[in-house]
Amino acid sequence: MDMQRREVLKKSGGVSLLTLLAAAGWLAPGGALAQAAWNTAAFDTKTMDETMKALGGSAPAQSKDITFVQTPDIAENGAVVPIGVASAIPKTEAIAILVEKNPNMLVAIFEIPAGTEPAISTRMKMGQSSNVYALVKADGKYYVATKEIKVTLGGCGG
Amino acid sequence: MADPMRIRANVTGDTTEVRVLMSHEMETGQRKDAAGKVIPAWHIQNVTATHNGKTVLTAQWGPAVSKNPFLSFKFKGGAKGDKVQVSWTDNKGDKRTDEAVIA
Amino acid sequence: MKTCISVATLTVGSALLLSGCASPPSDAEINARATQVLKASFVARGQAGLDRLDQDETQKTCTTYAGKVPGKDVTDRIEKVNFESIKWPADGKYLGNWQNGEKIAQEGRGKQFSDDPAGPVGGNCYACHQLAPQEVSFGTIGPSLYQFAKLRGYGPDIQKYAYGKVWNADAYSACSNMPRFGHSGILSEAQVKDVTALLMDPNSPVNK
Amino acid sequence: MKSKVAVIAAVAVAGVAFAQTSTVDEIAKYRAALQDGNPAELWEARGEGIWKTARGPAKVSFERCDLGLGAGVVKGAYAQMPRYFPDADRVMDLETRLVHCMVTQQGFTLADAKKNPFGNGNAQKSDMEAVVAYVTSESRGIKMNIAASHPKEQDAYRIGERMFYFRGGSHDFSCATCHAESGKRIRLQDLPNLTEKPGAQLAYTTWPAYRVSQGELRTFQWRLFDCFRQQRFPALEFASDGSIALTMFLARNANGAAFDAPAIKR
Repeated sequence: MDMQRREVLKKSGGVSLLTLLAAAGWLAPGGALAQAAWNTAAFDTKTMDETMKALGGSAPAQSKDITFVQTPDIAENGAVVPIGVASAIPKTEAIAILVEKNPNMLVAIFEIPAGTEPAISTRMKMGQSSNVYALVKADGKYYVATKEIKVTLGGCGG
Repeated sequence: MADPMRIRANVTGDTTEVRVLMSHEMETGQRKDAAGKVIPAWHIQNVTATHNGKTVLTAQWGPAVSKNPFLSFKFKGGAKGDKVQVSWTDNKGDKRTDEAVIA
Repeated sequence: MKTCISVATLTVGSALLLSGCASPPSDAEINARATQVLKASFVARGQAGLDRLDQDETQKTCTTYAGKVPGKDVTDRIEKVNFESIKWPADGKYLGNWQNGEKIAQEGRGKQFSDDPAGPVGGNCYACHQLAPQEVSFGTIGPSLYQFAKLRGYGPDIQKYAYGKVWNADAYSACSNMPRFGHSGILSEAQVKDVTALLMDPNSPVNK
Repeated sequence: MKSKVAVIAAVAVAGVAFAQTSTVDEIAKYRAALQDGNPAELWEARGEGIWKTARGPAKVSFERCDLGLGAGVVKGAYAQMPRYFPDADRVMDLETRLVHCMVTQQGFTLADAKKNPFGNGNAQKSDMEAVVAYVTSESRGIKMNIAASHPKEQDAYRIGERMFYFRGGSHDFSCATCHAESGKRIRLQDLPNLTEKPGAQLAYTTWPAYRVSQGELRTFQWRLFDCFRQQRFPALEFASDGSIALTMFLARNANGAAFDAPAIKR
């Protein structure tokens, strides 16, 4: 179809992506560019403390200004769990989603530049019913909100 | 090569809503195949969205983002006819960039 | 007549036009063709061979009624044949272990062509019935069995009925939607006893 | 004494019923949240590309394929299928018709045309599923209108109906076991009553669907195939006469409802 256009986009996309990531804020502390692009340590953590350490932050404060949007209490299927997080905390720089009982806690980190609303929606996998954390970095400080999501069985079981 | 993304960008007032669907396995690295061998992790790691060349969102994803990922967010300042570009790279180095015109 | 007109507008051959005007096939003809078409439309896979499409008398009779209730003479005959075929436990004990019974009630696998023939085979009771109140994910094709024995009594007659019903549901209710778990070799005698215990044991969560 | 027990029992049952209602409500919210952003669109886009691409040994695109409304006409075609095709003197559903075009126009062998009906991840993408996603998406919002005026269409409907009630396999299951009564469910899955219009309409008009449990787009042929798997039957052959007859029965029962797929389901 449009192979050529795709190739061009692919190349140009690759270059701009790296440049952009180099400029991005929430990177592994002191990491080189290759590591900085994806925070390997943070995605390997099993506890909140480990995650905060990998992100270079301190223990987050509970916040009522973080809300879960379009996030059901029960997921019919753990393979696709809708999750939306919105922050009303001024100067929100980043939003991260963590699932306590997943093999690795950290699901995703979103960096919010000025001009972008501090609200994102995506879908995630959950191995079992668990607490889900919405972690927000705002003006250099960390805040968190918690929600329990149940994962049910479905169908004929086979 | 990965299939194109589906990007929808719609402006209401001064806010542009971007909704993206990506075609990707998002293999966790936790599953085993029929022979009992672990299927290696294969997932998107980085996502970047730009509007007229300015970054409006970046993300780092682990393998717990669902297969064929969905992402939606809003930014201020888009106008009808402007371009929104979204790029991703995965842990195997595969990458893809697509764009949409704000409607 | 309508048939003739619509066929004619399609401007197909006259041979077809003639066949189109002939009276539609009788129910018996359609039944015979349906069975033929069905058998030609499946292929054996895994543990599910084409013999799965060979109906026994009960299956054949119940198919004929196509969801309608057969007359009493027919249901009596089906129930009699199935009741007489029940293999009662040699040791006279109907109850096994309710904890095992709960596992069998939860297990949905078994006998599908996608299932490992050496893997677990369950009763999948929760697919259709409410049992232990702790399990909120239950179906409603069958009646709720919550407090099964608490409501009916724990005596030997009810035990025997529960065992027989799990073994061969058609013995009590012709053309039941419920599989004949013992009769068809889905569950072993020991498994049927375990499921019966889940229904009948005073300590089972079903009777709490 | 007896009445006291009954009251306690009633309270216990009411408690369970309440837990059920809130579970059902929450699952309804879950399903609603999925509607915004259906990955089926990825299949539709790929299918449109395939539809317009010259392919097969004959290097011919599907744009010459007649789905019943004229060569290359996609809009609304699915809402009138299955239907009788004079050129093949057969009743065909969409998949069977696509196979027919692949063989007669694109030069594929029948075996090649039927080779990969249901995809499995990136390693085994199915062009068939993608094209079906595209074609069906072009009937979205259009009312189901299966004429069944041709005698072969009428026969197919009646044969499909018989198959619907056919009991067999290790578990004595038929389609009717789960789909002939209203208001029933398996576990927490609501079961459509396919013998009545509302149930048949709701079910038929929402296939194909992106199945979140599999991360795949699944077609109506797949829906039938997988129902029979769970019925403990052998494997339903893709685009077989039986599959077409059953589709005819179910599609016609859905007449009058606006088609609303590809959808997204658990």
